[in-house]
Amino acid sequence: MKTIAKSKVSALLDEIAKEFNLLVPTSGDGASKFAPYTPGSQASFDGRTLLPPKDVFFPQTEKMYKFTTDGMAGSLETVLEAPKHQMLFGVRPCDVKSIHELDHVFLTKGFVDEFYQSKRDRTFLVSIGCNGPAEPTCFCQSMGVNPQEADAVDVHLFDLGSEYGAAGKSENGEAFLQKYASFFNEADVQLPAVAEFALNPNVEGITEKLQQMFDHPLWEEVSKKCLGCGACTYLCPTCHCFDISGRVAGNQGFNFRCWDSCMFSEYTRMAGGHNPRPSKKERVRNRFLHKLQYFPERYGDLLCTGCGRCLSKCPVNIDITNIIKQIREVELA
Amino acid sequence: MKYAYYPGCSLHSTGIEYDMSSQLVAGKLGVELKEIPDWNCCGASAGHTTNHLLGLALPARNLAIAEKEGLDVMAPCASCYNRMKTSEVAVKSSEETKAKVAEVTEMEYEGKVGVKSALEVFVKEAGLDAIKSLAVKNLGGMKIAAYYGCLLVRPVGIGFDDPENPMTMDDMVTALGGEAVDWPFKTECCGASLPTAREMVGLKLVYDILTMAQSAGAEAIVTACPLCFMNLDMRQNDLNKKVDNANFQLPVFYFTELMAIAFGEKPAKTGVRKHFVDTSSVLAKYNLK
Amino acid sequence: MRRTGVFVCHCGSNIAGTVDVERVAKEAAKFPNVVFATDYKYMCSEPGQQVIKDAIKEHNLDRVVVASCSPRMHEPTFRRCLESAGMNPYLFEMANIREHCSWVHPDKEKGTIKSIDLVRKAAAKVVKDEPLQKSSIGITKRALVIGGGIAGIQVALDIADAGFPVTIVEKEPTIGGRMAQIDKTFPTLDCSACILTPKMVDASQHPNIEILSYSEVEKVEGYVGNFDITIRKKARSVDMSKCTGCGTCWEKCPTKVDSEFDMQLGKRKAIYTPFPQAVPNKPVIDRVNCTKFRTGKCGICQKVCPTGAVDYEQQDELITEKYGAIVVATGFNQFDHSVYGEYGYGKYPDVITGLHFERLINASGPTMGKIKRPSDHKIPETVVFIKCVGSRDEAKGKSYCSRTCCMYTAKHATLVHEKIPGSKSYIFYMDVRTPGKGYEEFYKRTAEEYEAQYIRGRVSKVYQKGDKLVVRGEDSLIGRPVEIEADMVVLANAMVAREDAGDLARTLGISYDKDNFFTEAHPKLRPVETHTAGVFLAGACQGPKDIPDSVAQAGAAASKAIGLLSKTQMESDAIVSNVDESRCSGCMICKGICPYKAIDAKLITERVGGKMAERQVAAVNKSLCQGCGACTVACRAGCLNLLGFTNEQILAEVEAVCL
Amino acid sequence: MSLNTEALPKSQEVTASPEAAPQPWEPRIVGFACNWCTYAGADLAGLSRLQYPPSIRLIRVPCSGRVNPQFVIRAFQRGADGVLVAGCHPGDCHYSTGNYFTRRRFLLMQRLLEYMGMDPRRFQARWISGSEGPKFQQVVTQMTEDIKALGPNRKMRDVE
Amino acid sequence: MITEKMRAAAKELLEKGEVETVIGWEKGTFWYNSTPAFISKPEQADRLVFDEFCANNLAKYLLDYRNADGKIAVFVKGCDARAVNRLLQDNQVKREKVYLIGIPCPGMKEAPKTGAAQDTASLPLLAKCQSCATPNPVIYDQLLGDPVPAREVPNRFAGVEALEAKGADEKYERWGKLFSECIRCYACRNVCPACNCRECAFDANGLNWLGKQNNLQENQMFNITRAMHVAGRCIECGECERVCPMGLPLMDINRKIIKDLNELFGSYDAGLNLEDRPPLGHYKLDDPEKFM
Repeated sequence: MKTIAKSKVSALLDEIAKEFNLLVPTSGDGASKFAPYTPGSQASFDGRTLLPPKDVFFPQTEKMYKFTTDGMAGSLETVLEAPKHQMLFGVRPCDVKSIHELDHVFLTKGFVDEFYQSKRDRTFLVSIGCNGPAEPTCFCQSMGVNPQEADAVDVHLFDLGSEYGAAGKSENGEAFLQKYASFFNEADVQLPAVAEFALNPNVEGITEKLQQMFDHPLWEEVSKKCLGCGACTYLCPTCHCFDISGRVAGNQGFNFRCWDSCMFSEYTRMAGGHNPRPSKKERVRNRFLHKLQYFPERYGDLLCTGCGRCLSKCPVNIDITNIIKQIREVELA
Repeated sequence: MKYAYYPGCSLHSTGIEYDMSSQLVAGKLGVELKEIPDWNCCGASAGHTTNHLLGLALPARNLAIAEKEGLDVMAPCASCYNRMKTSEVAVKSSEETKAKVAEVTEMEYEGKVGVKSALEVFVKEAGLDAIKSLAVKNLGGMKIAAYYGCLLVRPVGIGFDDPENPMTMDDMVTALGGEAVDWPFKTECCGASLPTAREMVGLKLVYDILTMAQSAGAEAIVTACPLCFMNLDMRQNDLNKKVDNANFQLPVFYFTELMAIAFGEKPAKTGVRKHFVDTSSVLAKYNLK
Repeated sequence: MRRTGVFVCHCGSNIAGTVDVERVAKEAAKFPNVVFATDYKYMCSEPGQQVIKDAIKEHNLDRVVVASCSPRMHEPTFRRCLESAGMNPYLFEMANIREHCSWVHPDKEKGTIKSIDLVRKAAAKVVKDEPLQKSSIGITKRALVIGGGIAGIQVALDIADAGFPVTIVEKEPTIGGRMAQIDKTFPTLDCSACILTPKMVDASQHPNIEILSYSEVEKVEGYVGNFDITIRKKARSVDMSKCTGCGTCWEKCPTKVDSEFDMQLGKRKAIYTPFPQAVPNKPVIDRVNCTKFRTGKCGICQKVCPTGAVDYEQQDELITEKYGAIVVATGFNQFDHSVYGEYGYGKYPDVITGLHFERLINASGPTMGKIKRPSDHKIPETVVFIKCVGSRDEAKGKSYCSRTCCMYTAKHATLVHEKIPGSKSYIFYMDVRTPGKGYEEFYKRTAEEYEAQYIRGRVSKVYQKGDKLVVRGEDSLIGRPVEIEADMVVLANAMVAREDAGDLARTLGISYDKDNFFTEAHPKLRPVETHTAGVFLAGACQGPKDIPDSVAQAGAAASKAIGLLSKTQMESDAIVSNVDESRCSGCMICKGICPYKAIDAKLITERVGGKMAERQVAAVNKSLCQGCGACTVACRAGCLNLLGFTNEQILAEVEAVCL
Repeated sequence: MSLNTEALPKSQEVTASPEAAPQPWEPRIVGFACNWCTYAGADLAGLSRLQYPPSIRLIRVPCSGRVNPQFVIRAFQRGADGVLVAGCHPGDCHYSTGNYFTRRRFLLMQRLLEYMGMDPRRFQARWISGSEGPKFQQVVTQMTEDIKALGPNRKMRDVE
Repeated sequence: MITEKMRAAAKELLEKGEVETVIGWEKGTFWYNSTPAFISKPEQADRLVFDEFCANNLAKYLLDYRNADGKIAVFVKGCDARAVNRLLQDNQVKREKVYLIGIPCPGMKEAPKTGAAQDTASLPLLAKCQSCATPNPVIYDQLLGDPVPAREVPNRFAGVEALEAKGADEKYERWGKLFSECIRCYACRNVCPACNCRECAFDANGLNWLGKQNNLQENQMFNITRAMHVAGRCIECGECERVCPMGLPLMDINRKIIKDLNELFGSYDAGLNLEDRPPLGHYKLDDPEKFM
């Protein structure tokens, strides 16, 4: 297998940055996230980033259309930035799964979101495997993710301790390894054993069980402590709800979309004031049913990657693994 | 209790009795007095009438020295007290003044310590109960006019007692068993240095005070100011000579002298023998010898 | 989509001289929601207004912007214009391109750009204008007068004469107030009682006046036109319906007490009327001093009463009545001079106040009108008057001038001269202020004919010397100290607010100044009104006043009250605060902000999760709200909004001027 | 989420309204004026023909107590170079107490904006009475000069 | 042991039917997680715990029970008690509908960095507890345990003062960087006991207070306005800062306002009692005058 010493990665990145708009995990000021790499700057490949990479394809705020009016006449224009080649380097397998789920939403079932697609198409993915939980809250294995290896990428890097083992996962990936061959050695490698995960929720049959639990009192119970903030959904790599809003200034204006959260009370509020999800019980239920029932029903996958971000940052420790456990414990009549 | 002690010029000269008796009272009350090292003139009379800043800076220097030791100052002399209080208030209320004063004195006085009069320390702070408990002799109803003079409780607003009708000394007299007579001249002007410069103008003021005290039935006057004391005590002889029908023999005491005597000190040690007007007969009358 | 019309005025050359009005109109036509824009020479003129009316019809306008002068000038004009064109007058905004633009910016290009901005601002606001309606409330045609002194009596008589029922609430057993204590009035020296008592009788006999003496206002609820007032009728211990005022009881009462009316210089009984001409002339029992109440023994008054009116069991009674207007006429107190050490802290019996002096010279007073000093009843030969005791003295008293002291001191000195032959009066003064008809002449006479010696300067000390009072002061005109041996000293104490004025102000919801005098709504233009609609002021409770001024102000307050009561309905402005109850959380922070007590909590019921639940929200009384909008800023959720100046409108203006 | 560096325009990129393009840059000051004092004071300045720079756009409010601190931020967001809140002198409020609340709110706001890095000269609160036309002129002139010296505001400014 | 007393108290209240729900804390996912618990049956009372991780301010949950038929009991530390006062003063809950069980608070601990088991004593105090001056509840019906002695509190304005001293551009850049991080999840608002509006101005339909864009300017608007809305009402529980997923130093803003209010209008600590009114709800004639 091709290997590269971890100490040589930054030299490789310097080289890549000449060609790509390169995004790497950083943990400088503030929260760790994917940010543009500039030669000489520090990338941080320890663990997963606090912010998932979803905003690379699906920014929190994204301008969509511009318009101008002139009396009764007007004109409308789509705002679509010209694609630029970019590389997302160092994505963890859990986040790779999240990109896969976002692809389901934005690119399949007969609907293609051009804003998402334009960014997704021009992005080269390099993933890095984990040899165990990056954080105590990790439970990706339970969600069907192989922590050591991701496949839906261009290049995958295995973590071998002091070096990475590289595997091309696409034609582009192979070509990439060819191109930067000078940075790699050829060696026989042994993958280390996967360390044990503290959290191992069992999701077997959960979608089917939830289909009978819409009115179950469990939701009332688990939602009581929810504050109704959007920390879980905004940190979630798979949550993808958005709202479209606009701004007008005189004779011109624009529309934009921005992330929205089903945890917010006004998320489902209608213009007349009626709210079909009037309390946090309905909202919390929706979030979990969406992740564990509705999404699998439509796309076949759970809308959870086991990254653990939501439960690590929830102000009141609402824990999806615990809720899965409680769902399992429910005895249906 | 510990205070930086500022005797000023009087208490080391004409007002030596005040110094002697103050030290005795302090000892009895457990007030530690530490004389300010290298103290200078408080600026009364000449200093503050010459130059305003000088009038503030002179006392500020003494306060600055005391501040280094973290001690509030006790100034028995009413003039010294008044000058220092004026300086203290001026520095505390204006950053600009503070800076100017510091520049002149080449010393920092931040206004963290302040000045108190002996009357404040020995009567107000010690408290009448402590005074009563320390008294071994009783003034036995001696009728005494408490005379405060003009400086001790003025200007209005910065003093420790009522400017028109102060009571601190009266309370002390009562606590020691004397009878403080009610009279209207507690804060009249004693004439200060006028008896020297314009004799008859000054003497008239002294005459009025003595006459009023007598007509109020006082057998003695008690005071807390060395200059007042001097005018009231020393000028009685002058008046007897120069004013028809005047024949004053009204003993004048520092309040500390009466306190020390009541606390059991021998009168001679308090300085009462140094007075111009005889004190022995009134003390004898009330068994205080 | 709104249909806004924009009308740009030339104002002759006032605007058109420095602003390209045609270009302004042309640019305005491009603004969103603007369907018509034009310019005209004088928009405010009849033909100009016709231009607007025609355009409203022709272009089906639903919003109008006029760019011309200040809205402070012509907003009402154009609103009327809209109204006559069948539109709601509040669907209108003005752009002030004259005062704020053409008159101050000579550069035509810059002025034109600014004008366009100002029109854009108005056009942005006007689309968010909503039709507003004025509201109206009914009025209870009845007035309450608090205080039965000369001001209160005058107010009551004036309102009653206009045909409205009036209630006077007086906390003393009789009406009459301070004026009843005064002997003679300056500058005419006519007898105070002779002019006051007829008025007291008039009040008591007027069919429209009800007098509740020995009573106090306990609680005030409601608002202008509709006050609900609770009055405490204190237990008099005498049944008013039975008592004939024959006087047997107080003749026989064995208990003598210092008379408040005579300033403690004379005595009264424990069952008493304050003075012979009291109205109502029926006694009260002073329960604190009455032997029956103190020891349970005595009971003489009950025994001697021929009508059985004395009732020891009587209790305070609370009554609640509706009133449309309130006039406050609670008068003043004398400054307490015991803070002045130089005048002896109030301990010398022969240092007295002006009111004491009034009682001493009054023929029905404790000395039968003979001026005798209190200590030994000797007739004083030398009297010293000291003015500005508590007035014009920020250190110990009040900063203001009490206005009356110069005159009453002159009167007193005159009376000393008249009543004590060979006497001498000295008057220490700071200034002599005589701004009134005949006042200066009176003062001159006092000094010249009645030989009062005026000494300009302050007194530094008064002290007792033998049976004399030595007054020491400075004659600042000659720069010399002076000493006067006097037999009596009369202080001209300041007029101060009653000590309980603050409590009454809080009860009424009116404001008071640093000296506790009630504050008028505007010092010049609304001198008898308060900020609380329907509450008016008369007399010295608003500030020191002499009798003519008090009576004049009483007339003014009465006419304001009559003006209010003569309406059946009161219309209030449409620019008022409005609560979005669905969003209001009822925190009530707004309530404390409102200067008009227009906001109060109310309970609403709504369905929550299948059951009915009550919750508190803020409610604006549109009759009381004056539309300042200070509450709206305190409302974090933004559910309080000022109609006509809503958050949305102001934000739209901000956006428009920043474009 | 990421630092929106585009949102911080370089000062030279800021342009005034298109009509003014050929003219030198003129500061844009949003003024909130109470109807009874400051607005009347500005009217008086007009009546007296007291000239001042055409930089200010007055928004009329009934009372300075009506001015929400959020209006001020919004003005800066939308491109104001300075904001003035002005009302009756304390004690003169038409509504008797409104400006006392103004005083508290904006003393606080002024300090908070300064803490956030705004230059205090860009946000002013003033008492200008109905008789103080000259003061209105002087305040606007002074503020315009101060802001001219500071240049266009880019802080808090939203360029979209 | 407080935990035992808590359980006993909760059990008794529920058994006697004096309250319908008891709000406290229970253990969460890991040993260092303690999380809000809602107990409505006596037998569930044994879930309750009190340990070094009960940082959550429970007072705000009372808003969820505004329409409850019976009384709600809630455990209150010093900061929770001040939060209850906040809600009472804002008329959001009725005193007679809540039963307050006070717990003197020794200060809460930070979760360990790695999650590995370790002695809790060695963990640092939470930032919000370091400058806490009211560890003992200021309002309660029943107090568990003895009041804790007042801790030595460092100058809580030190951070603010350091920032104030910086230059305008430096300050702006610092805040700009921080506000750019804000993801507008509103956790700070939703946890805040002073943010108790029925509907936040930012959530309302049709009002134009805040754009939905996540960019520096709107984030500034949000954060400054949030701070202004709690100005004079913030009870300094520090929950906003604790729950911020992005770790923004929000108390640096709240404390700045508290410091300024103290300096300008006199010292005031919100939530210590019900009588003193928030400084922006009234005024004094002799307030500082800077606008002449």
